[in-house]
Amino acid sequence: MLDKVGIAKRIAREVKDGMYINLGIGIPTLVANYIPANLNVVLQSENGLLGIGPFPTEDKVDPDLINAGKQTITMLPGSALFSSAESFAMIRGGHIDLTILGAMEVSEQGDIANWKVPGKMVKGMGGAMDLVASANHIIVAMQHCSKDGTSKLLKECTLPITGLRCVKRIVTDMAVLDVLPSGGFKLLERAPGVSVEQIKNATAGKLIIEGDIP
Amino acid sequence: MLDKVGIAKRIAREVKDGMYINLGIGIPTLVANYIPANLNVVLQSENGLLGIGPFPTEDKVDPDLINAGKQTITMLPGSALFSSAESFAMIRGGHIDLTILGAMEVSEQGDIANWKVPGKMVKGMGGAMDLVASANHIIVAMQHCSKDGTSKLLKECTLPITGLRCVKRIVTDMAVLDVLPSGGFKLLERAPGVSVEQIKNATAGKLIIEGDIP
Amino acid sequence: MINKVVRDADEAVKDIFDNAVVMVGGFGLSGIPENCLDALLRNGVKGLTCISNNAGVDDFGIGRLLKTRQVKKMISSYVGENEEFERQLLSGELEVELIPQGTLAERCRAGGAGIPAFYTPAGVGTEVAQGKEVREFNGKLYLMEHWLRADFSLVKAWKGDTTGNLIYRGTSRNFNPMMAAAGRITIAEVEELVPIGELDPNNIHTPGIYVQRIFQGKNYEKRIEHRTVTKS
Amino acid sequence: MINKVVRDADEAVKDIFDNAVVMVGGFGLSGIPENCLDALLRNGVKGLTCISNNAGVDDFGIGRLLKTRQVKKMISSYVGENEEFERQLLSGELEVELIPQGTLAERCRAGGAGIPAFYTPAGVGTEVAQGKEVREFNGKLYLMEHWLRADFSLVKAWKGDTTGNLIYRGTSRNFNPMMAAAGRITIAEVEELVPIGELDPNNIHTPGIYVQRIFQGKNYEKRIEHRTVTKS
Repeated sequence: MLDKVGIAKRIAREVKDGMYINLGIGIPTLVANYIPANLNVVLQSENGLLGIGPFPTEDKVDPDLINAGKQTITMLPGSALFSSAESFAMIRGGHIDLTILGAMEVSEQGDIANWKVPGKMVKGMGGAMDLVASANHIIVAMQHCSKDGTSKLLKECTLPITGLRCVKRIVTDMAVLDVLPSGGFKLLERAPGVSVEQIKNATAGKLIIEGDIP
Repeated sequence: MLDKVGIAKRIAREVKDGMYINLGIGIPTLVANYIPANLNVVLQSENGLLGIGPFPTEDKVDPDLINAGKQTITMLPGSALFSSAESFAMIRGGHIDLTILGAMEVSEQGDIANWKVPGKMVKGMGGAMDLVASANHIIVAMQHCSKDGTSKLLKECTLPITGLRCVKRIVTDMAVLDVLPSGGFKLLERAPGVSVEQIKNATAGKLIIEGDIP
Repeated sequence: MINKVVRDADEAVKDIFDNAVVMVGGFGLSGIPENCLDALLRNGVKGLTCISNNAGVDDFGIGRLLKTRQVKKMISSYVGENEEFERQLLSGELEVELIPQGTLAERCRAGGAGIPAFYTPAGVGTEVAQGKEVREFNGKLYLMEHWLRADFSLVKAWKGDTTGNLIYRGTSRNFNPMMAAAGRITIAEVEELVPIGELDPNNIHTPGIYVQRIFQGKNYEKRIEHRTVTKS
Repeated sequence: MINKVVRDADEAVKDIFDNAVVMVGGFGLSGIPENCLDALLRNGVKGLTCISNNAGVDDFGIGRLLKTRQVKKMISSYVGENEEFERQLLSGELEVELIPQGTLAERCRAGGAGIPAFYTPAGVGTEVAQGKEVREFNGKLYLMEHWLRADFSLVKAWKGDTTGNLIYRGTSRNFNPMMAAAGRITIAEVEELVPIGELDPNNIHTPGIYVQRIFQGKNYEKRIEHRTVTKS
């Protein structure tokens, strides 16, 4: 089983040189810490920055420089600032190579639900619907099951949808899986110490297993 | 009868303090020379400038600073530069207070034709269709009749249309006229030495004359 | 000669009327028009429809206008971080329309740019799509979305000149430029108001044509929502 | 590590293929990618569809590619000032699609911004409206227009850095920013290529994400179409 850092580290291996990447809040944000230093990637903050750097030292904190999670940040050399309209023009226009975000549920068709739980206060979708509707490549970072043990990889999402048929790859604490264009979760990798049987039991949607799973 | 400069001078009297103005090529460009110095107006160049100044002195000619007629220009203090998309966002969004442009024909409904003559090489509409479709207030500067004496103020345009029901006021060598919302050219002023009779004869569309015309 | 410069926020917002539609720039608490929001608290205008990406926090930004019940409706993409908001929403005192952030930004941009409607893929197949035209282009589904315009837009910039040209700083730019263009009356508050000619025309973010009133604000708190630091 | 910097225009345009759709920045002769256009002349690619506000003059800009018959179709708003153009148009050798300038700018912007279609009032009731959806919003008629995208976009900036961030100068900005965003491969030529970190992030006109290749051009002629001067 992978912990949050383990999931982030595994996703960091999906990053390729030259990519422009949008990282969601939570585990996705952690991914930034594990991207190999020899890769030249640029992180986008949807509130108007390409080139997110690390958190500032105390003396460099600047209220005019925050990320989409409203945290204080810095800019790396080569950064560019722009408006929210330009930022989502980039996203909608397919210029972001990789989007990594969390989810509450993913369906075997690649539908994602991550913005609303009926009965709970609805805070809003922020940029999530724009991101999932427009991304070239979406990787979801999440726990395979919710705290009560229910699978989050389903035949159909039960929660309100954020986007249809958009998730390409899922990295959970138990496994790495692709969502096939024809539907179904194709198992690619097991997390250390996790058996195929455990993954089968934890996956409510259609699981596709071909050959030996590393 | 007014000459071109006379038409330009007359139109300059329509300019009010604080206006943002787009001037077309030809007589409209001349208007800039006659705007009273105590008025603070800003001229837009649709290729991306607010704050057109006079032509440069020889030593200040800059190929990166031209107007929509591709003439070298200068910028006044307080200018702003922007892209063509932003420029037409301004135009389309109704932020320009006054648009002054030439025409080949105007109909009594306010339709304008000024971009194409069948049988002649078609050079394109440039920004004219955007301007006429979006302007809050359009003044047309033109000769009342073409060189062969045919009226250019018609019941219906005979040339291909640039825009429908958009012209509000017309200043010609013979007269100043408003296009009424209900249709028809309402005569407001005669040019010096021009009789109402002459204007009647030179206007093919419906001419509306009420009371004494100054 | 026309003068866009007003004395202060109180003068700038004095004709904002009850039930007006008001766009408010900013993302989180960054780039919000602090002075104008304070002035609205003082003048007590009621029934506002606020178009703003977020709703501030309980005791800062739009959050304070919620406490005084001056806001009837919020149009936003994300409204967390605010207990009073939650209370009013659950009790039905406050109307809320949630819009995907990119759609919100583009609808404001469309309002300023005279584009009454456009198509976006965001929200297809979700409850956001309810009642909207769905249309296929090049094999992909899109929603038709309409422009947003406001009676007043309140924006905050770093520097501005007396003709209304604005320059923002860092990520405080966010929604301010589009909202500046989409307001019938746009009020800009700036940290530094400079004479005409002092800003480089090549670096203007909001051309003055979009700004009807401008003033130099004061006492900027620029509160930080999440102060995250690296040990040096 | 990925490198966007290429040696020169010849290397930058070498994979532009016959019958490609190519956007070319500039208004008149201002802000046109002189080096790239020259390189296209040298490599002889044919059958191009050029999306460009204008078509240059007989012996400069796109005009020279017309002389060598490398252009199959022009999509422009205004194509005067060019005799060879006129000859080819009248003889049917050259296809021309004329588009209102604001619609052209917005269609390019839409291409880059992932908006497949939008509504504009420009051209309603004219021959531009032929075959297009006409729709009423708030009592006014609008045309539906589609995005424009290109296989390659050729843009010219004043300064650029090695990550592709661009700053334009004066009115040479014009169509360049939208075309930079609307090209699958965008090639930027700049008068001055600077190391990363030298441009102020707050003043970038085209963020590097839109630029796939960049090089420092040379021998800029920057021809002036109408030299108009004031006697000093």
